[in-house]
Amino acid sequence: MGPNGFGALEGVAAVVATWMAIGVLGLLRPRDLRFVRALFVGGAATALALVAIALVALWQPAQSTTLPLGLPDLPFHLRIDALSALFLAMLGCANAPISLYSSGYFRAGEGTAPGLICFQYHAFLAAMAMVLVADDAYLFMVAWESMALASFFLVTTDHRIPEIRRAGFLYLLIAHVGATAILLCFGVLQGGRGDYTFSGMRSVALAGAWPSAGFFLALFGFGAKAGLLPLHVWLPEAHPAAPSPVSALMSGVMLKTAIYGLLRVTFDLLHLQLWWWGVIALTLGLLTALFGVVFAAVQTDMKRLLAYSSIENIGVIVAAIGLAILFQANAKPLLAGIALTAALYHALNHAFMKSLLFLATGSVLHATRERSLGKLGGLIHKMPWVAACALVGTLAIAGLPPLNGFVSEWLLLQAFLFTPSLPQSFVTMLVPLAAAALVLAVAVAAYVMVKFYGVIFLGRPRESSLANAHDAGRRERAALVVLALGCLFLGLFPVNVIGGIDRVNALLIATTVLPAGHSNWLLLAPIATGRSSYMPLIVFAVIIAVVLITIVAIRRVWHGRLRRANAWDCGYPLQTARMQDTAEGFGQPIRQVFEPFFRMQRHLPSPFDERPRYEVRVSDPFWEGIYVPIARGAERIASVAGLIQHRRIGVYLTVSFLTLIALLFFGR
Amino acid sequence: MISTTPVGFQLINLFAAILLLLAFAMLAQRRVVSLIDLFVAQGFVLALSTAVVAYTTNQPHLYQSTALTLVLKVALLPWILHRLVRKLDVRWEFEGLINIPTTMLIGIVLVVFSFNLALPISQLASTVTRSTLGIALASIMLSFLMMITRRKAIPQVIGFLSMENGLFFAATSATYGMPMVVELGVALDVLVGMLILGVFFFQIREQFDSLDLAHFENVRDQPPR
Amino acid sequence: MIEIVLVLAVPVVGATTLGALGDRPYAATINAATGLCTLLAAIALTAHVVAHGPLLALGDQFLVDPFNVFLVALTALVGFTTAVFSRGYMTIEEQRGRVTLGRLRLYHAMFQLFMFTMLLALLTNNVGILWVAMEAATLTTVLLVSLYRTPASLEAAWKYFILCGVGIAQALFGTILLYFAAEKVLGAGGGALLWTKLQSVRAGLEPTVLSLAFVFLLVGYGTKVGLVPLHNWLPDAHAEGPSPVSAVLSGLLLNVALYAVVRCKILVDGALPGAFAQNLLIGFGLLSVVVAAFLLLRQKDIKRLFAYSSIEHMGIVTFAFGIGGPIANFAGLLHMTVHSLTKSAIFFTAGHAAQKTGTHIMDDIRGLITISPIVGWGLALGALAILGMPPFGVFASEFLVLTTAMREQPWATPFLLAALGVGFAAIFSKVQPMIFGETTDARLPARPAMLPVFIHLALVLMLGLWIPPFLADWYRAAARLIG
Amino acid sequence: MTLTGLLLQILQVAIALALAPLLVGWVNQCRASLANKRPPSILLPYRTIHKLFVKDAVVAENASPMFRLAPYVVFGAMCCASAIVPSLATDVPFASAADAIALVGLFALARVFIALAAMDIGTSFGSLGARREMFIGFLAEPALLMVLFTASLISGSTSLPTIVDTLAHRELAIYPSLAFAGVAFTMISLAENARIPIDNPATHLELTMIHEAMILEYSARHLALLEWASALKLFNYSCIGIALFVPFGIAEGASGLGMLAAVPALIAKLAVGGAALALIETVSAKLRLFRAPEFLGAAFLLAVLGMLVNLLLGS
Repeated sequence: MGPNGFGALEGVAAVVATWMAIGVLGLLRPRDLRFVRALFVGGAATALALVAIALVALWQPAQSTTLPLGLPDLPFHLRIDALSALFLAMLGCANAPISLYSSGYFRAGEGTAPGLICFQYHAFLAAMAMVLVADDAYLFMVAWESMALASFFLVTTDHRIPEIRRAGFLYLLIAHVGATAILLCFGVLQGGRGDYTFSGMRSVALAGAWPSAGFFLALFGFGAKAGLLPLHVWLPEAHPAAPSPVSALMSGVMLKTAIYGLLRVTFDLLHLQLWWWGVIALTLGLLTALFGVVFAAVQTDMKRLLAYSSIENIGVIVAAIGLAILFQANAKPLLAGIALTAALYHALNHAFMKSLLFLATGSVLHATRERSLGKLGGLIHKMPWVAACALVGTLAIAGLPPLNGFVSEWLLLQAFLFTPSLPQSFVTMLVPLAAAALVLAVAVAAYVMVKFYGVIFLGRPRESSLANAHDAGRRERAALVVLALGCLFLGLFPVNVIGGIDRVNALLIATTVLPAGHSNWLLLAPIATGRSSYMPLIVFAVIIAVVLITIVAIRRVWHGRLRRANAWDCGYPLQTARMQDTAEGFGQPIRQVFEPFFRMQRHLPSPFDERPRYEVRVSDPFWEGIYVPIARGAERIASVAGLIQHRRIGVYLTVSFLTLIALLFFGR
Repeated sequence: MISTTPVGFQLINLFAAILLLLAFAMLAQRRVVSLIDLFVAQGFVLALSTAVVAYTTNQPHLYQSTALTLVLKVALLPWILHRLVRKLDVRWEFEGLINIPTTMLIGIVLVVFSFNLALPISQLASTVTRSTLGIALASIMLSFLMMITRRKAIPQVIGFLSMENGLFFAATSATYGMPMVVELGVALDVLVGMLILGVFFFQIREQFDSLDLAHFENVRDQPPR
Repeated sequence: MIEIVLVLAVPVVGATTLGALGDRPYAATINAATGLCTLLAAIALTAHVVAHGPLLALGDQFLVDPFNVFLVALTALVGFTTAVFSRGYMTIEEQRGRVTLGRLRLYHAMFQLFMFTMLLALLTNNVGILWVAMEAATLTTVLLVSLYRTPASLEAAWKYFILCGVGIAQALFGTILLYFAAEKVLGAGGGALLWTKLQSVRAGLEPTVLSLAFVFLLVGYGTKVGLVPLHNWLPDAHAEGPSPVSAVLSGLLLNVALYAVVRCKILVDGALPGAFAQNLLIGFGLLSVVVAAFLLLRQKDIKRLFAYSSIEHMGIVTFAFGIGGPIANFAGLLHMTVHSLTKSAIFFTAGHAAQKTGTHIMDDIRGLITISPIVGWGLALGALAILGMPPFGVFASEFLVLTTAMREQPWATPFLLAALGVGFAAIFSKVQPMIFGETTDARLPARPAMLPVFIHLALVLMLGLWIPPFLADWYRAAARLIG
Repeated sequence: MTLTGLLLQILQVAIALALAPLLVGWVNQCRASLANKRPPSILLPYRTIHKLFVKDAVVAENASPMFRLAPYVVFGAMCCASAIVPSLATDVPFASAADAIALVGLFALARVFIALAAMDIGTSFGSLGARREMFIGFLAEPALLMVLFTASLISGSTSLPTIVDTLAHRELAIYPSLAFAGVAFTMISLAENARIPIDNPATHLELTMIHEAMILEYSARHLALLEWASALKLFNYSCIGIALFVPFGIAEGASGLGMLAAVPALIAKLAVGGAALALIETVSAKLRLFRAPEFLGAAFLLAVLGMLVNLLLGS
């Protein structure tokens, strides 16, 4: 039990157990859809319980315990502190609606049996929760890999399609390599003492190049899971392949576990931070952000687009973390705190926004059986609920006030902006450039989201089949609304949220962003009111007020009469849905500006073409640039190694003989 | 404990030399039948040397292993081999993988190598066994080389057996024989292995209608597509 | 005492009976029963050891210490499950006319004989007897591998016989040298070949001789462990024999050979000042891991694939023992256990899959999960387990090995990282389409004998999450022994 | 915030709303006279807006609520912005509710909404305009932020009043970085307010129009709101420019008198600014759309240079 009577850990353990139990129940009657849907609702309820537990634990001192499982000298250690609690809360908040949505989403006869999906899904949840409370390397790795495994099976739910299998394989492969790197990172952190508990690692003071080795192994390993450049390639493959709730869960929560791990290792387990780590993380993050958003702009598959946008957001978060490291290493705790707060806040935001959007795409997918943006459009008429909620998500992820995306962006910019001259002069020069890059990324994100929303929901349907699209079911709607409200809340009440995040700041870098006696719950002013301040609620209120006043005024003064007519469009007589901008068309300016970064195959129709067809395929440069060469190299080495194979016995004998001679020769 | 008579260990060294000589001869020999004869000779010399060691170091159990050697390596195995050769009629070994002179040269290098490999050991060995360990090692190496260079199954087996002889010689001369139980086990294994091979050869013969190992070179590990 | 006799006697009795009436329809049952009895005897033995600690028996000729007791239990267990599995498997083979009744008799007899040699090699306290047992094991398995008498199987058996025979001959020379060194200290007679005696005086043994001896022993037994570049017999032997034989080869023979190597290492460590043995083991281990991982990419035959993966894992274990120290040794022992369990389970499933689809070529095997879900999931879980996916036990040992290596031999970790990555890619990319995907084959009516598979996997899973205290104590004690 | 503060706030917004069309009218007048045309009445914008309000709205059949909501949101965002920009007084209560970054955010909000509305009908021109607008936007927005950052680096604050206070009321100092920022800001405001050389408010030429293409489908009150909003936008930008570069005369603290006293100064500055804008528009030629990135990229670069210069020279 915890110090003041509340056993948060026991609570979390109970939640995990419940989830596993639900999963196993699902296995009992795998084909019974009604039963399985009920189970998903149960999972949602459990998630709510987790939220409550986590929020309580957030304000409590850390608690730890051990389980009677694990390796002989290394039983499973559990620990819940502010960091774990925050991410657990995130997991719960995002998961509750997603589970609710799933209960309405999964149909029978789509690849894997619903019951099996239910099991994998809840095992996935349980594994994520365990990752967040693990307090020794072994348990962490076990949970981590189980998470990867469960999500892999979820991704390959429809395993009959070769592309999906390929996506799953790529995902699991990169996840596994990343996991191995994390493992080696723990190998570094234990400092040769054979003590794999995190508490043991905290007490080790690594010398020489070891800390850097540890940090970069962690950056590599967790980057592979988070989708950091150049390990992002699995993301755009896996997310479209997976069922939408799973994509939401992976993108919204699983990527954050990687962030959690990075923070845990960097600020908690490592006893020091070096400024140049920060620089590298910052650069890497910003590159990732720009890359992700630019590629998102040219996607034509809505889930791919969202996947790339996830890469962007992860990039932003990592950049913030890098900034935090930089400041922390230069003993500027307050700024480090702001940067860290921005990172955590953005992680929270992204959990909500991206889940919301992925679920929306799920509804669209079910309503239209169509994933390609080129075949959608005008759905706002058919599915108003989804459209409304998706609008909130769109504005939020585009970083517009007064929604939540803007808050984290604002905080991060504050951190950038008040960089006092750091000892490393070129870093001081670098920071404004970084800020510029960040702002650019955010601006392009707005572009991308307008494309996303406009092409899917607005305009006229590009296919006749869209006429019989239908709005999402009741549970789906509820889930979407909850998430949308979540976005709104995070946007309007930042002070209260930051109050919670400050617990993490206090834990990791021993400082708080909000001054101790901060009473004004409206005013967000991290450093000083004179310096920078933001009151989203007021802004929101004013906009709403003005809008209402205007509407009322206009109604009063000029009886607003309104009649419908055909669209004018400069009086062009022929108007077909095909004349709207396509997704490709919308991406064109970006393609033009960032031409050098793409590998494009463009097919232009010839003037005499009977049925002219324009098509452009944009492929990831990193794929051709890094992964294909690696694969080729492996093949080459393999063929070299295979040379001694399949020859006559004489050759084998000779090989053994030479080995013997060599050993005798050098063995003396 | 070792009561050495000069005659004794001169004899042993002589036998050792002969063994080495025989090993070289086997390396050079192409006719399967005479290969078997050489093997018999080797076995015989081995038996003699064992007997001498037994006598000079008065270790009675070595007499038993002498008898064992005589029965097994002079009588039984050669008989089996001869039968095989007659049954399968493989009298001629064609040109080996490497031509004879080269093989001999390599052999000499090996001998030198194993001698100075054994040298430090010989220093600290008791007198009788001074050089024999090196020679034993050399003849093992030579048999190994022979196995490498031969193409056909039976010569390889003979090479294998003569390697066994080298080991046996090492055991007897260097350490006055392993414990009896071990030697019995070794002998048993050799015998059983030989019998199995006997059966085996007919199988191979059925399948490949020749004992040329070139038939075994069909590719198992496919190259990558 | 009596347990040891039982453990050794039961298989011999079984072998003789089966030699007599191994072609009867109930022969397979006898085989399984014998396996069961052996297992019970082994359990009794382990219980005795748990109760009274290590023991020397029959004039010091037999030794049971923490290092080999769990291997004995493991061997008996895998032998039993394999017998159970082969009961179903071989009948189908016999129905399909791939083996005659006479061959079946040979198979059963040789199987039990092989079990005997394995147990003898483990239990004996005598280096010479160990050698004899290993050689006998070679002979029995040669007959098992060549059971189908197809050209390929004959070739495999021939390769196996020659390469291992020659290798083992080197081991004998090493043994002679060992004796040569030992009798200087211990005097002539049996005592000079007993592990216990040798260990007691190992510091006094002559270094030069010992290093020479170790080289020969390593090359000799290393050939049977399948260390690169001495591994060339292994893939063929695994691929061409019947699946139960592949299972015992991977699951037992390699372990026992490695056991012999490690025993020798213990001696040498005591005698030699430097880290001679460690470096050799590390080198061989790393080489095996890397080369095998890359060779995995080229495989088309499912059993051959997993044969190479056995080489890789033996490399990992060797590497672990090379690092040395309590943790790495612990990991090595654990890995020996989980690998033999997992790998034999995989060979069971692979055998079933091959039987169902009538081919060993992986490209022709598709959609197992639709043909027979139980086999499909068995293969999937087995593959994931052998690939070191938690919560299976293989991960536990790899975790310990890698984390230790990171501190002890940092230079080696990039190679390990690459090798594990490549191995994962190679195996998983080949196994995944076999399990999932569309298939043309009809769903088979016959229910496969998958119980052994899931028993093994369950054990591996358990070892990943919880290691029984007494087992852990053995591991620790053995790790201390290995040093 | 006190009641008087609130009143003052409202007063400032009201003044902005009132002056915005006037500024547009003035600019048009200057342009006409510079082009040797007979200038239209300076009050024309007022008349236009009023005329549009009284008309009946015509809306396309497949217009969604989005389409009708957008003008109000845009208008609201612009009013909000005009409340933030310290056009008359620095210490209005609302100024602390949103700082420079939020201001840019508000502009972005308006842009996104109008672009979405343009895509709503699903006409070729609408989506075309939306795409171009967003395109201009994602280049202009960062540049604008960089300009503001330069100023806030000088004043060590992102809240506009503080910036103005620092720049205006501290003893006069030369800020070379502001020179870069000034040029950049001018280019940005040209682009953002749909002016030559990026866009031409006075044409409906399909190939070139951006802003007009988006509001093609609008009529009556919606159009009026949009026109008014864009006028406000111009006004806001001008006020930002004034606040950053010629901040003198803006009332310190918040008192009704001070604010009223600041009005003439503001009008004068706006007049000059408008004339300058008209001059620029007349002398420069409209760029091809593909050239827009270079133009705005240059602005972005200048702004960043401004920051770097500031960091280098510490001023």
